[in-house]
Amino acid sequence: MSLELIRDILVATVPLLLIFPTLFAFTTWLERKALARIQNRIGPNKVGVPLTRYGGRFSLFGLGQPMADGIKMLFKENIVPRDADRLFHLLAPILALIPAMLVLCFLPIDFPWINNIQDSVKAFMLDGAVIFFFAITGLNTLAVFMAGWASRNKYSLLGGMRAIAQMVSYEIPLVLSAVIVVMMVGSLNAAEIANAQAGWNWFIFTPWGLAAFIIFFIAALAETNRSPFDLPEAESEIIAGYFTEYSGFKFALFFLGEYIAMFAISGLAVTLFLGGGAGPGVAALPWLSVIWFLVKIFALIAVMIWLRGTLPRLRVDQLMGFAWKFLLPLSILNIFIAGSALHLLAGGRLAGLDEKQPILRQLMEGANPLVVAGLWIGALLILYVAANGLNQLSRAKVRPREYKYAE
Amino acid sequence: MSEQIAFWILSAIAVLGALVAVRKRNLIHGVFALMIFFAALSGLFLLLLAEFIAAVQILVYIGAVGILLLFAIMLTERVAGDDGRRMTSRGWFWGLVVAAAVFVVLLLPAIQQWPTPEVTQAPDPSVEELGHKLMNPYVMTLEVLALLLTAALIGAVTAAQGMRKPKEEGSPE
Amino acid sequence: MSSATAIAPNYELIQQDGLETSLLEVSMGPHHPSTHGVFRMDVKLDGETVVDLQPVFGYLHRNHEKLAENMSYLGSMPFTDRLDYFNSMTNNWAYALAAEKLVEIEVPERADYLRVIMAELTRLVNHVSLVGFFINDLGALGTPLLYAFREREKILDLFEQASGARMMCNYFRFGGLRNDVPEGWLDRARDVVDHFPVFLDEYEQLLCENEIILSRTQGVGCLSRDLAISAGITGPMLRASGVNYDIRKVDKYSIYDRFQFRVPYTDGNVGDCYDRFMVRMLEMRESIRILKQALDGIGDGPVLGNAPKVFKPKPAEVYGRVEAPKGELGFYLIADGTPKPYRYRVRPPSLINLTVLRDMCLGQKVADAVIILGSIDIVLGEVDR
Amino acid sequence: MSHTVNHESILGKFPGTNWDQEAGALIVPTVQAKEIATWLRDNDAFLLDYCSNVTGVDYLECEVKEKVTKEDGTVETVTRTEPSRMDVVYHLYSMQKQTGPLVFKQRTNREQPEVESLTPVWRSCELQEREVFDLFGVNFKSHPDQRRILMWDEFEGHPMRKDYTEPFDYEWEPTPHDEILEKHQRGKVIV
Repeated sequence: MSLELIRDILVATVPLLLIFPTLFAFTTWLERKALARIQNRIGPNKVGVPLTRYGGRFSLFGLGQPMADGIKMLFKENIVPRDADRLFHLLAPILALIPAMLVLCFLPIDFPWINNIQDSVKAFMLDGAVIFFFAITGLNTLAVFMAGWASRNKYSLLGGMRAIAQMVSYEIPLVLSAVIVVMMVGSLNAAEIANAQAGWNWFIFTPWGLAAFIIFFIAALAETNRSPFDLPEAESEIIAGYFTEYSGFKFALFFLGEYIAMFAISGLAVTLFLGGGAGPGVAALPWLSVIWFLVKIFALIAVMIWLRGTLPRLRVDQLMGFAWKFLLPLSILNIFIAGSALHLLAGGRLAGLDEKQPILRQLMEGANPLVVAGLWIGALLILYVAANGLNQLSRAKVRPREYKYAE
Repeated sequence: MSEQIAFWILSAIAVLGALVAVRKRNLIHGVFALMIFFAALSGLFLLLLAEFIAAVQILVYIGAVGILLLFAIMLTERVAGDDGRRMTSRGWFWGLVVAAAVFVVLLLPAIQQWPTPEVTQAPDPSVEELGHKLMNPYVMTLEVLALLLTAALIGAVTAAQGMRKPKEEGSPE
Repeated sequence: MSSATAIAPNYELIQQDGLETSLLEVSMGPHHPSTHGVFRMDVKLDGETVVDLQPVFGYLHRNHEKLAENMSYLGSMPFTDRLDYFNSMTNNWAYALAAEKLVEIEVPERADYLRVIMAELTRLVNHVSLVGFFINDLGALGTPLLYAFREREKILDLFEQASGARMMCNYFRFGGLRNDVPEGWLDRARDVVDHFPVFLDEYEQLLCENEIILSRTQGVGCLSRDLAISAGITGPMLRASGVNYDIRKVDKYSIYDRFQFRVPYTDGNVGDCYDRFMVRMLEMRESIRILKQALDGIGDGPVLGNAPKVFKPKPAEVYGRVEAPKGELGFYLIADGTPKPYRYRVRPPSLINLTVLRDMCLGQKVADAVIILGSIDIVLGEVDR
Repeated sequence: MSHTVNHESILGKFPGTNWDQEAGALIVPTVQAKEIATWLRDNDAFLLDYCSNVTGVDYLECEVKEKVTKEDGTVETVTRTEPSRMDVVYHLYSMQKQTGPLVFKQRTNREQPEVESLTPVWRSCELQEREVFDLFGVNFKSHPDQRRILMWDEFEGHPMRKDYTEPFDYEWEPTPHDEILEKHQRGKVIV
């Protein structure tokens, strides 16, 4: 193994290991602050710059809170239940973190230093990068189950079982909505997918892409156990689910893993639908693409936080019903729509396309605006009707309410 | 050289994982050891530049088969078996014979070509090549397989629905 | 009728043919985040489905009744605050009402008005925080609860100004109130009451049509009309099951016959968690109506009648009850001619409303059991006494 | 106030019942209690479908001084002994007719108190009768689930009885330490 390879591997991975945990700390602060504002509170506002206690405190809106939390977590007692499976209890948080960290490598973020290393080290240049992404994200399920089982706590076990059922179910709409993008680009390569959306050719600006993005985002919420799909850790029902028996740094690791998974899945959504690092000014200043990528990730995470502050939780059977009876048929229908639209746009030109170029862009360049408008209206109409119908079908029958008043 | 080192490490992990999976009486531990074995196998595929197969190995064997096993174990009465029982069972002799026979059969092609193995052109395992192969010569096979799996899925759903008793509505009387 | 009164049968395991799954016994409580205190439910689960549920009481039992039997009549007034610690005003009132029946004491008109104002403010406090807790049980991470608590604080401020305490008010006396409200209190109260509907509009707009709340609460925890009557369910829970029974209307105690207000109730078809939630929302509007009328109609005068200094009733038995926010709160007093009650009994609405918990939860999911408990509205100080 | 229930017709139909004027309560013999309760619930004249409150009352044996007016007009104080008894009191209302209450008492001795459970008639009695059993020690025949409710299962005695005395330390549990055990028996240590 050459020294160069080792250097390149380090250059590719170490910044990821530094940047994202830092962002995680910032995100916890952001989440607490945003939730507090949603709930008429102030949120963390005491901890700021250390050692400035005397002679005027710089609290900086409580930005020092994540650091204080981290230190607190480090020094807390590590409690393992007596009957717990000690090995698995220890391994679970680690296993939760590893896949989350691993999939960060598949995000095509153009860090300035990434151009100087050889291609074989860039994970997002793999031909099957998107498949790898889903494969490794799926491992998160195992960590959750491991934690739930190893704790020997009935609430944890319930949480673990819920987590498996939920993640397995929501992976399917997640993958199926990603398939649309793969169809439109003709590649599984993350970098190629991002490049195909350069400028304003984001896939969210196509009707089927928009629908797929919405499905993807909902499924991503469920994959990362965010509200309203936070059943595995439903506080009001099963205490904290698989977290129940975790304390101290193991808990912090779980927490870290969960947020990194949020970054990863948001990053994938950005890659697939939101144009990767594309944005105004990227052509002139290439390093702006990194900023744009992170800004888009944070926009998605802000939506997640917003949802968490506003929505109640679903019930477990409704959750499964939603995945299988609503999202799955809708995403399959969406694939059909995307396929027929591509065929329609191609009009027999499909064989003559350049295989090395993104399919959609080639088709769109010569497309009639009227046809495009028709596709928009048609696709959204079909999807809307289908969603409505599915909603009517899966909705529980309830009797109408009537409230009377007695004088 | 580096491939060699990686190969040996991954092989060691795979063999160890397989051994632990067989040995452990605790079913959950066994399943997780099996998953380690699968993961190492996936690494070996990567080493052979078969990245698609490596991804599918993780996706299918760990993500699906492993989870399925866990589900099955969760449904059984005793999740954790006792670890203390001895490793060998009564049929150990015949088991050994069968294992040896399988090993020999697997080695047979290599033995036949000994000592000058025939070097053939390895197929290109890239995703693109696989896609083309699946869409052109093997499209019929793929469709039939897909149909079969769909039928199996629908069958499973029907079977599961048939098991459920009609729900009792209203007040318990 | 007979079927409704029968104890819920031992729910047979929902067994699937050939596939036996073992039951999971979970002891939910007494330190569970959503059992609203130290309450415990022994739940047997088949997967996520509740197949058996036994409520377990007594973690907060301090034998309030025995304590009261060993002290003077007025001495147990502060203890009634601690029954349902959300609604100390109505607890006081129920006790004062029973004691005033023992010895005929006239309550001055101003005191009666203030009592009504306090009781209806209490109802607002209880319902608004219950709705908040209920949505919290649904998993909404406290946002509705904190909105509700913002409004509750304003009313608690009023209580503090009137009685000196925010929750344990101890404000009522036999024959009136301990003291008059301070100057300007009525204006502040009117201000709070005038602004409350604005908040209610917002709250209703946000919650009542929310898709997830609808799907989580509708058809969950249905309670039939017959069972509700037979099981002695009272308060909003009874009216959600379609019975028009409000003690303010039936008994017309105090001066409730002077006010124009309506009692919301359902048609009794469903009686689920959503109905219980909605009935409370509608009841708050009616409370505001009463409050507005009371604040307009209140006159000057004393607030404490000619209550005897030593409260020593002749031997008698009385049962006095009021419509507390949680249901019928009754006090059964037996006097034997001494300054201590011979028998002092509290009829706790929370405990009796729990009678049907098991019937409502069987066959539901474990998440439903939590919200059914939340929709019953219990306070453990009252359940265990 | 709601309308009170006319009790005359009950006394006419069931000769075993008495009307206690002072307490304003219907005293019902234990054997007939269930029958009368069912009748009160289902009879159209009463429809007492709602049993609000169930409780016990413990009366110790006591001496009652009564003023008796003799034939010649003089008033004399007579002391008589009231026997001990145990009452189980039910407050009945009608939700349909909005009437009530009718106070309904089952009277029994306090040594072996046993009354008929009315849970099969009104479901609301279930928890309250359990409470009476727990705190007063009244045995309810045919109660479906008669267990202690507020006190823990191992608790001895019935704390709401008038003659109940607190044990030295009722939360005491034997510990394996002989020394402490011994001291405790001598009343030195509250464990």
